[in-house]
Amino acid sequence: MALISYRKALNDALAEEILRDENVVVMGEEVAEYNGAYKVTEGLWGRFGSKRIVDLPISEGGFVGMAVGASMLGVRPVVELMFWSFAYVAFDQIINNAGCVRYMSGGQINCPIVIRGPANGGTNVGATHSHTPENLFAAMPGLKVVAPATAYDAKGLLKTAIRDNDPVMFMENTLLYGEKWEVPEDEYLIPMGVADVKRVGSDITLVAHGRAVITCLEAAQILEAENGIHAEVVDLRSIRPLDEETILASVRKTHRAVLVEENKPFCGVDAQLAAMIQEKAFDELDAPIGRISALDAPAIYSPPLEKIQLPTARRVVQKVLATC
Amino acid sequence: MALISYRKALNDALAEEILRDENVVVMGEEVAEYNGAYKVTEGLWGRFGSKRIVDLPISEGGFVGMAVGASMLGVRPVVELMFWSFAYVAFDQIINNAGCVRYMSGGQINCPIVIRGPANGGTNVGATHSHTPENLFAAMPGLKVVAPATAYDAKGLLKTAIRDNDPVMFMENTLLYGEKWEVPEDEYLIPMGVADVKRVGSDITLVAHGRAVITCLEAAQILEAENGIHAEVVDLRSIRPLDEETILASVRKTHRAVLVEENKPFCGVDAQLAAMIQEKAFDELDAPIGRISALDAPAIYSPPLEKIQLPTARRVVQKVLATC
Amino acid sequence: MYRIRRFEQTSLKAYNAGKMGGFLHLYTGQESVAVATISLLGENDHVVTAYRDHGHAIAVGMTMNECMAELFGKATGCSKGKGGSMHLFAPDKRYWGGHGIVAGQTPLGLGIAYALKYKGIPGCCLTYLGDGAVNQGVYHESLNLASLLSLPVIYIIENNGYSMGTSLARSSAFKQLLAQRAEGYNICWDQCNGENIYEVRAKTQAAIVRAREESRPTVLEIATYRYYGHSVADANARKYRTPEEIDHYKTYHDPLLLWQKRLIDEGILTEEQATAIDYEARAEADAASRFADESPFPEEADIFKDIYSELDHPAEGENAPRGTFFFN
Amino acid sequence: MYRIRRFEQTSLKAYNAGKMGGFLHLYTGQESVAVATISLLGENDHVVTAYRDHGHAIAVGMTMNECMAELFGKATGCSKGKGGSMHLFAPDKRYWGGHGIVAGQTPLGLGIAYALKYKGIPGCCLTYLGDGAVNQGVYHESLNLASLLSLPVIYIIENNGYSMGTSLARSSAFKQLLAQRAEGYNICWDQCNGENIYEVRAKTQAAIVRAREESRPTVLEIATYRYYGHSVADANARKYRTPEEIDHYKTYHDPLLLWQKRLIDEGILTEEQATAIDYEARAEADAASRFADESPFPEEADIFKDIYSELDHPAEGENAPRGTFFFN
Ligand SMILES: Cc1ncc(C[n+]2csc(CCOP(=O)(O)OP(=O)(O)O)c2C)c(N)n1
Ligand SMILES: Cc1ncc(C[n+]2csc(CCOP(=O)(O)OP(=O)(O)O)c2C)c(N)n1
Ligand SMILES: [Mg+2]
Ligand SMILES: [Mg+2]
Repeated sequence: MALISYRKALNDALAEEILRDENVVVMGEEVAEYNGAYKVTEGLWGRFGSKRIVDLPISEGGFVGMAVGASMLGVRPVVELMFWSFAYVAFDQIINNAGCVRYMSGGQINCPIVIRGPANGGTNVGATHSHTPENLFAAMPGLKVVAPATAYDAKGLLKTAIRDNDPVMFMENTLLYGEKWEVPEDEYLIPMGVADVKRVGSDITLVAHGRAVITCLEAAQILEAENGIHAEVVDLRSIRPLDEETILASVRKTHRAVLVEENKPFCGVDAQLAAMIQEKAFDELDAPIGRISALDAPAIYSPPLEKIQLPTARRVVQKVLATC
Repeated sequence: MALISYRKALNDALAEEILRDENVVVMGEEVAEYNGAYKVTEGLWGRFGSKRIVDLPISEGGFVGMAVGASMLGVRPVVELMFWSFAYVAFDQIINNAGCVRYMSGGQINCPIVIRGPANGGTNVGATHSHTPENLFAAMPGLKVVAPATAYDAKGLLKTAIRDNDPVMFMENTLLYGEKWEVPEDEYLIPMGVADVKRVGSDITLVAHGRAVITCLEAAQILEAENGIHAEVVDLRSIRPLDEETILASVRKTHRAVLVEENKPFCGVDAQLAAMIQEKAFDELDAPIGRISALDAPAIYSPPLEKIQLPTARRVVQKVLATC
Repeated sequence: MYRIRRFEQTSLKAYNAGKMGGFLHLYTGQESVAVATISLLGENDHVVTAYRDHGHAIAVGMTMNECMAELFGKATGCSKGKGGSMHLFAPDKRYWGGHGIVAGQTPLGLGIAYALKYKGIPGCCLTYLGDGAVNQGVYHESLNLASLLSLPVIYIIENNGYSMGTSLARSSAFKQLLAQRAEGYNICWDQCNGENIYEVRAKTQAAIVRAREESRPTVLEIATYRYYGHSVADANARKYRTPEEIDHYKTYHDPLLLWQKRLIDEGILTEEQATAIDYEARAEADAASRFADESPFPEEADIFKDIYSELDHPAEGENAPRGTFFFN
Repeated sequence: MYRIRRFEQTSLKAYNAGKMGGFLHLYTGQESVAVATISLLGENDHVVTAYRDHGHAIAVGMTMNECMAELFGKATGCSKGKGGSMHLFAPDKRYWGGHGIVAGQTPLGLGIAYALKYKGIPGCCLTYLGDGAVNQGVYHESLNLASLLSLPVIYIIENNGYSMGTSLARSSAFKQLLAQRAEGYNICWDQCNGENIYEVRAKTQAAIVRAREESRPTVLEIATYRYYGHSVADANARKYRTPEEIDHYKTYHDPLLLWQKRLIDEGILTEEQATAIDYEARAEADAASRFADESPFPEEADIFKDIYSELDHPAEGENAPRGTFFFN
């Protein structure tokens, strides 16, 4: 299998779906002529032209709403947000229009829109540009939320998201764009709502999504090498729908869990997971479920400090040691 | 003590703070000449005039941002949102400007703004108008979130919020506006970050905020009368800052907890509480922490159905019985 | 127009009898706007509006039964009782709602126009908003996008002089007209009075032609008036305006009576026919009220339906049709 | 202007040497706008801008040291290393940032103007935004509010022809000028070319007088040009515009050289003085770079400071002063 970057995997997924379905249209700021702020859409405008790859002005509320409206008629817009942080100026359109129109119409209206872009800290761009809002959107019934950790998952999940009939919030990570993974040549899809055990282990369950999965894999290696602890790493891949069963199966095996996310802790995704696990696997737990999140402050700019603010493999290791 | 409605308590708090501090200004849609969509500001315009009570057009993003800007210089705006649901068009201004400016300026800038209004379902106004976003804002370090359950708390907390130097999201409930409680004549303040044990009990801890506290008190009565179970009811009052100690002290006594909120469950406030309790009082728990939230769908319009969608005392009772 | 008026009068009665909850934003006094504009639409034209949506719903051809049942929160309502008064939908009639957030529908109308252009369909989307809604940012973003992308959207500002209790002058800064802001985006705009149905139709038709033939947007401001309060709950209806003002409109500017008189004067309609139309509308509304009353509420399990497409259609496999779309 | 230019050249060098992270949006080419407008401000006038904020920061009187240290993420930075390049602040100099979200600062400027009017202070707030920012809804909401409430805010559109890689024509629909949209809100507007400092000052002064004396807003569009890419990371700088276009500007329209020449022509400045100013600016920038380099990073514990006022001042009781406010 070829080694493909996360960025290229996304790019391939877009190209394949554009070719497959004439209703798929990619839109956003700088996605066409400029080839994308982070080059995820590189080459697509040259290949598919201005009908399928559309540059838009800095009006996220307006164009997300426009895409929602177009999707109601069956166009399948894939809207790039240059940063997920900018979703906040489009928040009402996402929550109330994309998220509620199916329900409020009694199921008469579909809204097959994908909103995608990077949602991460760690690039020293300050608090306004470093939001990780997976918990905010996953809190809304009607929306789906996906956060792939590898190129393989990114491609398979993006293709599924584009074919899905409901609004999917697709959260990428600029720190992963350049990383490479094995990706098959042949077409494949990855369903939403199916977590992936990225590493099998017996002593403790680490649950994560997005780049935190990579941090967990690193921590697992350290734990194995330094402490002889065999950690299992469960990658959620999609946050809503959530694959509770895979998480619970792992916890039933290891009886311990540490949850890791790059978001802030308060009402984060891992708060939900901890609540769920303790409710559904209470008697299986031999220790409190631990959590490692970003340190609970707005994202700091200072580069060395921001590194510390985000979860590190060392912090995960320490938490595991305290839990085991 | 006089019996005062929740609405009147808020109104009194506003009037007292307007008199006390010349920098306090109340603003929002229909707050002045119309006396407020829900009459919380009734009479204030007549009493204090157009400088202190300001009507604004339907531009929540613009005027919340304006209030944030004014607050940076030391004006203390109390901004009414007709519904907290409308915060979504002002989301960026709240999160990035109110929530981050102190941090990003290294503590140089204060933002003493209060944003208040009703945040509740149960009034048959459909999904777009029934959002309960306490979890979304409490997720943001830099913001504070308050949700009083009684007239007494509403008054004391609103006065504190207005005097606070940080942005406070103050969430009321239209279903409580007309309800009455005893409120002292003399001035009093209630600090944020101090939960209130609204009912003492020994068998189980019920934790709630806002109107769910009333539901819990009702459930506690039923439990006592029908099942001989003595439930303790802890009212958070403020969600951020959160009084973890009072919750934990209660759980250490009862060894069981059911968390109740009117918000949707996924990444709700009670997800955070459950995660926190199991982590900090793991060995104290004799049963999984139970949760009762709104049924996880957009708010349904149909009046009898919406009643079922929100937590009812009966549902709380059943959960307690399953937990005890 | 009689159908809209009688539908709303009946719904108001039902509201006061406790048959429904929440809000009820009556369109009474503004009927001519929806009727005159929507009467021009063809099979490729679409409609989207705000929460004051009963008039448009009836005008696009929705039945009183499905609308009234929705107001009652019944399973037989157009949205199965899930949307309520502010959120009526009939995509089969190219009616895309009914939206509760002020101006939230303005980019949706743009998107519908986008879809039409994308598919090469020569249609348009009439997108209604109030005089208070023009101050929401998303409307301005939509204007820029509409002009920049050259989309066949027609924004119709129903200027009834008030947003809740706030008069036009207290909510908007402008020179002569709200529609004039369109100039800043290089969009054609016009204005007319809702009580002159011929004029409304002529100016709407010009916008429709511009949309269909040139794929260019228009902003059309239509002066109108609402008789009731902002919503039914709005006891203040007569506080921010005088009873005289309301009576003056009812007496001299009622669009229904003016149009009836005009048609009779022109010999197109007889008094008897008018009475018959009114009578039928009343009967239809009464029947709808009974229908709604007798219909069942949704079941508790229905709360969890209509959230996600795939959960509603669990049988459909990977290659199954992806729900129903307008284009299919 | 030399100080701004040299500051940025030095910061670019430091960026390329890996001394800072994230973005670096250089103002080079636009210096005359900040300098000409801010030079008119008095002690009651305020400034707020977007992420391209170094020029305004230096113009209001911030030291190169505190700015450079902020770019380096050091504890000695104006924001203690917490804000970074896009988020410089100096409230003591009435400089309220430095804001990363496009147009997010536009209602803040309005609010500052609101506060001035509320306190009866005859000042104004210069609020800068880019040509791409005019398409954000919150700016339009701000225009309406500014006019309706009659606030002394001055919006300065720094039209450098591009928003990232998108030219003006591809981002905005308008007739002649972006500022013209102000008309729809009954706001005075004007335009000028940034390279003519006398003109910029005259038109800004008119707006300032309007603000201070009539408490009315203004929108002023100033034509300008940026030499570098949108941000330093922007390798595409020369893709969406030709090298000739950039060279043409640098050669014929450089605001610094034009102003220097004009002052020399007018006999106000000598060549030697100009050289000395430049030399001093370079030396100051170099020193700032060294200062920043030698300064310590914040401590880990600092991450948790500056979030909440009360946590930063735990000793203060109920009756303690409530932090420092501008009015106190
Ligand atoms: C974003 C938002 N803010 C406030 C409201 C509350 N609200 C509903 S309708 C309305 C007045 C709108 O007036 P206008 O646009 O003139 O329409 P009209 O009611 O006259 O038809 C207000 C303030 C809302 N629904 N959404
Ligand atoms: C809401 C939002 N959307 C997008 C961005 C990304 N972004 C930053 S600057 C910029 C271009 C702005 O151009 P303009 O307003 O002309 O200012 P200039 O960079 O030319 O100074 C974009 C798209 C952002 N910061 N905020
Ligand atoms: Mg109106
Ligand atoms: Mg620009």
